[in-house]
Amino acid sequence: MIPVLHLVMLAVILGVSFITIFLMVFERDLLKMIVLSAAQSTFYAIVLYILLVPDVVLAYIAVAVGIYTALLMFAVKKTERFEEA
Amino acid sequence: MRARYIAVWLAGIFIYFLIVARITLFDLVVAPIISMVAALIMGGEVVKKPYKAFSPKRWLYGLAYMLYYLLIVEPTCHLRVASMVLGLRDYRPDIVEVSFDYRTDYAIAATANSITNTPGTIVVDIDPRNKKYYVHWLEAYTRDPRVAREKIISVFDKWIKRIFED
Amino acid sequence: MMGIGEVFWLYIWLIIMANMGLAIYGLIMRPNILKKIACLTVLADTSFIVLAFIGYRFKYPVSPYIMTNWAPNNATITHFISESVDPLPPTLTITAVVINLSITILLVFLAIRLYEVYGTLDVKKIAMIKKELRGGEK
Amino acid sequence: MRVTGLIAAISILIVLFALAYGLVVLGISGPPAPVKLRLLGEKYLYYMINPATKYFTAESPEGVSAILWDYRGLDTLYETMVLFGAIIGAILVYREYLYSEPRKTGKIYGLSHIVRTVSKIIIWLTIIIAVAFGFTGQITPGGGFIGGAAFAVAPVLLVLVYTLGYARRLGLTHRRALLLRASFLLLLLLVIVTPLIAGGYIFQNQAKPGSAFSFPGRFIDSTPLGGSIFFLNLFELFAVAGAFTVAFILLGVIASLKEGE
Repeated sequence: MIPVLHLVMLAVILGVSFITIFLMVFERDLLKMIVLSAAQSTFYAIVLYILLVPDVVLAYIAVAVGIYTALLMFAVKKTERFEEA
Repeated sequence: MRARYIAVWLAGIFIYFLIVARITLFDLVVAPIISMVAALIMGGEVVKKPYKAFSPKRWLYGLAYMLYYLLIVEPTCHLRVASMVLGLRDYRPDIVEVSFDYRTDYAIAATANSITNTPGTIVVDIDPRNKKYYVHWLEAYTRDPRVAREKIISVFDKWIKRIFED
Repeated sequence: MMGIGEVFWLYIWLIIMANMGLAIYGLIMRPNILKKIACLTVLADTSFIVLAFIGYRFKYPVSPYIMTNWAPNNATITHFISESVDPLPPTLTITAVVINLSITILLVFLAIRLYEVYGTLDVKKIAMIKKELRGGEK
Repeated sequence: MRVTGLIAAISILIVLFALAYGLVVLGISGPPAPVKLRLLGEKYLYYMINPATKYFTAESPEGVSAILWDYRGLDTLYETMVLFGAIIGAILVYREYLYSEPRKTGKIYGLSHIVRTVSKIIIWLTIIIAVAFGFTGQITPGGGFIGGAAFAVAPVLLVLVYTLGYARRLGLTHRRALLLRASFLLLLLLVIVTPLIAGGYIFQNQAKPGSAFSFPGRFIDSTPLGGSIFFLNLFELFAVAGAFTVAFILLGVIASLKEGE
């Protein structure tokens, strides 16, 4: 038997994460970019949870959602906010 | 001074068992050590008056406040905002000053979070020295801090005082 | 012909590859160094997802790699193996997550230093400033 | 310039899609998620807590911890070295600020009163959960690296929500964090070398042929300890936490030094 429900959830969440990464890469305001990056990390954490790797989820949520966001926000505060593209 | 650390330590042990949801001898040995690490770092800051943390009356008031808040206060506020959205009710959004008279940090934070969590009111900023919240309010027909206080936080006031204040 | 499960796998795999492609695009083409760092973390995270996919099993009763029976015998172990996912990819991933964090800290500190030196984080502007400096020396 | 970017994007996407198509449809290396386990993973799962195979067991019901600190222990040791190399590199970039005294300003920076009150509890809970990950890494998801990464949230919150002065008031200085990191790394090395002193092999956990030495595999009530896995997880937790605390204290130092300029 195939767990189709899990696959549907995976497909939807990965699709949303694709949109988030797309917006993130082409965003000029770096603060918005960081918020989008945190959203992408949340979706990825859900994907990792569905794929049954609890250790990685525990480490990943703390690092990617918490610390990367704080670190990059700090760096934006110390440097410049807008990217000239 | 020492009692603060012990209070935080005991609370930490309780939280450890809440997380792991399992009681074996291993956990009974390990939990005090884990809780001790956290208490040594944050123990002096989390509680200021340890005897207050161990009064069952305050816990019961906290539980009752949670039920009252979730079952009565929040649904009525939701209904009010929903009627505003549907055009059945007038609204006048503005930022007003609301005075408070709490002394403990937790009472201030709990009231601010209660105000923010109900739809229609959001605490935008706080001035702890002059004891004032700056609240974005959808029905700001008055600008008097005392009247606003009567309208906004009198619902939570007596509960919060019983839970966190003397 | 492919069943519904295979179609889903194909779709999921393609999206992962597209995410990787976007991250590589941002890493190469966007000028700001902080955006490059963020794209690098996205690339690494996508590779973690790929690793988790490699370890996953495409069958129904599937469980994580943690044995709940602490005094197992041969039968329970065989049953556990028949359901469990592969523990090796997450093992590789965990150290990668933490090392990625430390390397990102290093990169952010270097980026702040770079801003102090050049006054900008745009690599094109930095290249221009460097070219001017070199021309001035000659 | 724009055309170059477009070409680069299209070529990257074409390469990746070709890779994906080849992997999934043509079956170059089989489907991405197989139904059967690979042989190596199956062997690890079979041996990790198996009383029947005395010389191969790791006495840890958690597969990741067993592989991380027993079967592939040396890999993990070198990965730990990479981690500390990166952290030391980050510290070296701003080393001169770390040892300078912070400027004393009367004004208190940091976020608002409410955020600070709530963050107190959050930091406390974070520390409990992170240390619990380290202590119970051999029976539930968690372990040294995970606990260390979770612990690192606490100094981040301390430095960004409060200020560095508050962290110093709590006794979190960079000297103490460095001491913590160094001493727990030494303890980690001690655990690795202990079997060698007792006449066994380096990185030995349970008894092997030719060496009867083994770390305690079970607690008194037969909760699995995983032998050296328990100690290595624990020491790794505090070493990683100390390293990240130094890095984020340095972050706070940079913030406080450059605030007025």
